Amino acid sequence: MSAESSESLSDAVSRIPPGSSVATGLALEHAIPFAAGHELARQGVDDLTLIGPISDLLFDQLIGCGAVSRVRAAWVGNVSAGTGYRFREAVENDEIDVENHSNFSIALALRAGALGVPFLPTRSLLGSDVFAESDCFEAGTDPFGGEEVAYVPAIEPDWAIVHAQRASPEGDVHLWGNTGIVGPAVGAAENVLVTAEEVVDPETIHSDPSRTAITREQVSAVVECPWGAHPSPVAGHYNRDNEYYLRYHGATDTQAAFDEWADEWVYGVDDREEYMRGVDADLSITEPTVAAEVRYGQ
Amino acid sequence: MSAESSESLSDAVSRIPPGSSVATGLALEHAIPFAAGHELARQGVDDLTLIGPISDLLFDQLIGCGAVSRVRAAWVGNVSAGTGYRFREAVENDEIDVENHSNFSIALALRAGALGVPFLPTRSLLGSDVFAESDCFEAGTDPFGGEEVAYVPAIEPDWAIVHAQRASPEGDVHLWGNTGIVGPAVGAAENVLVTAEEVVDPETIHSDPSRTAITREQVSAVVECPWGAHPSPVAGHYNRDNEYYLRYHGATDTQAAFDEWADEWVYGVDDREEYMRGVDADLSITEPTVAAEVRYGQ
Amino acid sequence: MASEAYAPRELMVSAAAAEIEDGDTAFVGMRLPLIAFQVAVSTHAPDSMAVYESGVVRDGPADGFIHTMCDLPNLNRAVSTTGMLDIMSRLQRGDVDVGFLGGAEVDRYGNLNTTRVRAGDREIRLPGSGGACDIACMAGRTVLLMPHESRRFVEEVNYVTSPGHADDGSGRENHPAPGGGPDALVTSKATFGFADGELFLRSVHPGVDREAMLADFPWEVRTAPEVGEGPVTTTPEPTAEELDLIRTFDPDGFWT
Amino acid sequence: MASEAYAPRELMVSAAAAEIEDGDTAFVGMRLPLIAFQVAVSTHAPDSMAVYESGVVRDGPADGFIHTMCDLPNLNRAVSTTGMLDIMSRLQRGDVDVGFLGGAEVDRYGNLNTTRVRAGDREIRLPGSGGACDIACMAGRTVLLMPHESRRFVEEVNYVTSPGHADDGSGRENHPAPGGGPDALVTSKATFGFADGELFLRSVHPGVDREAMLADFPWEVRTAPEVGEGPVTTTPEPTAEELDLIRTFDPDGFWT
Repeated sequence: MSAESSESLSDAVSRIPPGSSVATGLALEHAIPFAAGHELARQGVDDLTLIGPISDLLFDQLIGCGAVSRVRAAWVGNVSAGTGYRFREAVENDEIDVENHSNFSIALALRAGALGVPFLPTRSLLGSDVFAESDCFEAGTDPFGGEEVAYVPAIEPDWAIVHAQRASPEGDVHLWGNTGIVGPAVGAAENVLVTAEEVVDPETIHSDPSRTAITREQVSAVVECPWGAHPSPVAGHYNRDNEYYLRYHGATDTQAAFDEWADEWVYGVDDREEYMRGVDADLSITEPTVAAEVRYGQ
Repeated sequence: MSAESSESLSDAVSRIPPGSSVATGLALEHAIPFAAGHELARQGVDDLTLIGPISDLLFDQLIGCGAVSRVRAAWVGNVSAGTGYRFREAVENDEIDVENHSNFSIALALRAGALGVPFLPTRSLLGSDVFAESDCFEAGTDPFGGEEVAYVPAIEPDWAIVHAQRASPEGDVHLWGNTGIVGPAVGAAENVLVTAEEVVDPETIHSDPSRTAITREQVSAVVECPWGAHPSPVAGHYNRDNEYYLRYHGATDTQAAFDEWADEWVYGVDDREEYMRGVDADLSITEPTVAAEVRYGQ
Repeated sequence: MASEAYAPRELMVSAAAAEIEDGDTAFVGMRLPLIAFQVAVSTHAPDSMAVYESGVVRDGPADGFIHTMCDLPNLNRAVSTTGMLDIMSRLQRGDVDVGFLGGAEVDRYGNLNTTRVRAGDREIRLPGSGGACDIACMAGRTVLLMPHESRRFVEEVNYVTSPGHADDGSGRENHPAPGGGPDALVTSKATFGFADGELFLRSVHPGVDREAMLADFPWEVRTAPEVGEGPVTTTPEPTAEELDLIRTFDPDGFWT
Repeated sequence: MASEAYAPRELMVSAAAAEIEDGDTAFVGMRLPLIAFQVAVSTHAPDSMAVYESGVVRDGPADGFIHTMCDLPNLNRAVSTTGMLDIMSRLQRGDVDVGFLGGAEVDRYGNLNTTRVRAGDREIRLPGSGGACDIACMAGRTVLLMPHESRRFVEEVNYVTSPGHADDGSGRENHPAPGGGPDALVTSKATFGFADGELFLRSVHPGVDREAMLADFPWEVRTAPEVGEGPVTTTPEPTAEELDLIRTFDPDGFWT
């Protein structure tokens, strides 16, 4: 099966209206949907609320592109180099609103949404300014043992954007390697856009149902998008392009410098294929590990 | 790697003292650890509290063997035939205490234990006698939207017993097919006994880390136990022995009849190998499905 | 095209299958619904999906008879085999359209009891809720299935395992549970709907004496015309295609 | 056996690795701890495990340099690659023995700030908590790692991203967080312990002027003998084996 039964990335992204809340970068430094993110910027979709645990670069880029008005996250920067300058400057200039989370609180907020409950309790947060300086959380008391807990309210994003190894045209998705908070976010989101290294025959998905992490009724769009997570790594497909992160850090410390960077890497390319022509790192997998055989049957 | 580095089922089960709370039958009708359950009965471990969602036969058998003083579950019987006579008679004669749950409430109770929080909220239960007639749950109010919710307190079993397809001697476990509430129960339990169709080289587990459902630090004992879930099915290994369930139903409507059944199938055999010599159904998998290849690597 | 000869439970399966609409996500449990989903997805509801509390998600029939939702033919070539919390999450967040429930007792509001019943002085313990309470509380709508026996229809159930509608005619307005509650009752003699939270007769199975059937209820059962839902009809017989399918999915007639 | 020549951050990695005991489950985050766990599991703590908030669980070093916990060498042949809730569940239920934390600012109780700092009139936004707040609240003990710079040691942190000990000397007795709190601080000049919830000097790195180093703190730092924890020692230099390992795991000295 080819991607012909699925829509183009540009068509899929055009369904995300300005003002949407979008959860992405959910597998942390792994499989970040950069291709979809850049397409959002190219289409000028703005006033976005970005939701995620840590964002390794993508949130910084979207902020630099002027697409973002609010961030609900635990960490925004560049994992190779620390600071994300576009995020930092936007916060310091009061251009975006930030709701500070911990990784666990954003995970629990999305898990509450996925679970269909208004909140979840946690023993984290208490004693921190993440809790004390926020009007997001509430303190509560365990009705059984009297223990103090923090309540984290549900977050239900309008969209979750996820990059995966393979998906059927219907939207059933296999993904492997670490998944961060992909599961909670997909469950909580109203719509899900999946970009996949490969769109495969449904039989491939059906051959291993325990590998299925997302099922079709949660998915609004599936797009085949090889290299769709570059410069982040995708298990089984390509390594992380570490140098790219370092170059980005060195090239984006002012808005003018960022604009130049974006003109080359975002606005200056039509699609992912053209983008990848600009990448010359060898990220290929030279030591493949094949998963031990698993059988089902009857 | 063979099972020689793991202990025998009899040694492993001997570590479960009378009076323990034991969660098992966690994958519902799939991969029920009957071998471990029968060994509990043979060793005369009694005063057990059994914890599970539904129990397809195993709880009924352990009750018939006099091993049980309390059940915390949503359903106890025989999925092929309905009633479990030993459970029914024991309740009617007030010989065991039952805490009635729904599947979701037992799942949430164990998930709370696994998550390390004293309770979890749910929108289920309210309006039912599962809630109203129980002193297990509490009513609560969502502090964000004012919605009425039910609070389910954590359950932390002394032991969880799980049957899986393959495990390393260290206790890292691959399992596939439906898993019911295996994950929450393993997370919540103080100790975990894993019986596996195969004990495999650690490299097999490491070849597919996204398949790993249980990791070693949660596991107290790993035992290789082929056919350890018969008469329940195990994905990739054997089908369900439906006739066995029907024969059990017909043969255990009185305690005397049950005792005769147990003399043959539990007390009359030394171990699983001898037990399986009494089974003549062909449960083999004649139409295997091989999972599509997955690669990791670097 | 109706078939000449069919078993009463084959008609129940056909009637239950008819309650699954195309595109539905159906929460499927034990016994007859195992067959009914497979019939529905093979006929009028090809885009329906089944979720099972064990963690299974399917988009088509199993290629072999299944006693339980965990039989290997139900796992083999499933869309997903995951865990219960994944399935219950879909239910609690409102993504399950229809759920099936059985019961030893039902009252006029659709409250169901599968926990314990009285037989004279004796109280008989039944297996319990399983996921029924959760489905009852949270599915978009529920379809109740039970043999038509007068002892099952009661003014008040002995134990509310699975809550139905509020008893003040408010439907679920004042009911804490988020789901839509009972939408249909299919017995071995008739089908019923719910209006204002209370049962009404929708159709009578072919060959069943309506008055005798209604006499099995300890209350005056309302009828479709009384609640403005058109005439009481005759339940359609299973079609030849449906019977073929039922006998493929349950070749020895174990459930039917 | 100590090596002749090593970088200050190589000694920090060695000192951080020493804080992992054999059998520990260690919560490993960004930067130096990525290398420190690999050194520990390759030397004195072969039965330690690392958990990463991305969902990775490892029992040995990666077979290649890792910039981040999600680099493919860290996923390849891992014990488990799952999700964050699985890892955070272990943390919250008390199954993580030790966690590593960095910080832009630290106070005497081990409160850490990685959210925003003041530089004169300007407030500088930092990346934020990530999982640090959770580790600080819930790990059995935490080890803090930071460059030794006077601006990082403050009487009161500008924002408590990661809570330390209570400021009334009660350790964590009156603190709502369930973890054990800070147990050590490793800087590029010295190592510190915590007694009664407050920092004390444990060892000084070779060649560092103790008095000048202590002058970087705006308060009088207690020393090991003052809190009954033996003498202030000299931090052991990394062994030749450790240096070999560090240079294998970080061949270009990117982190070290």
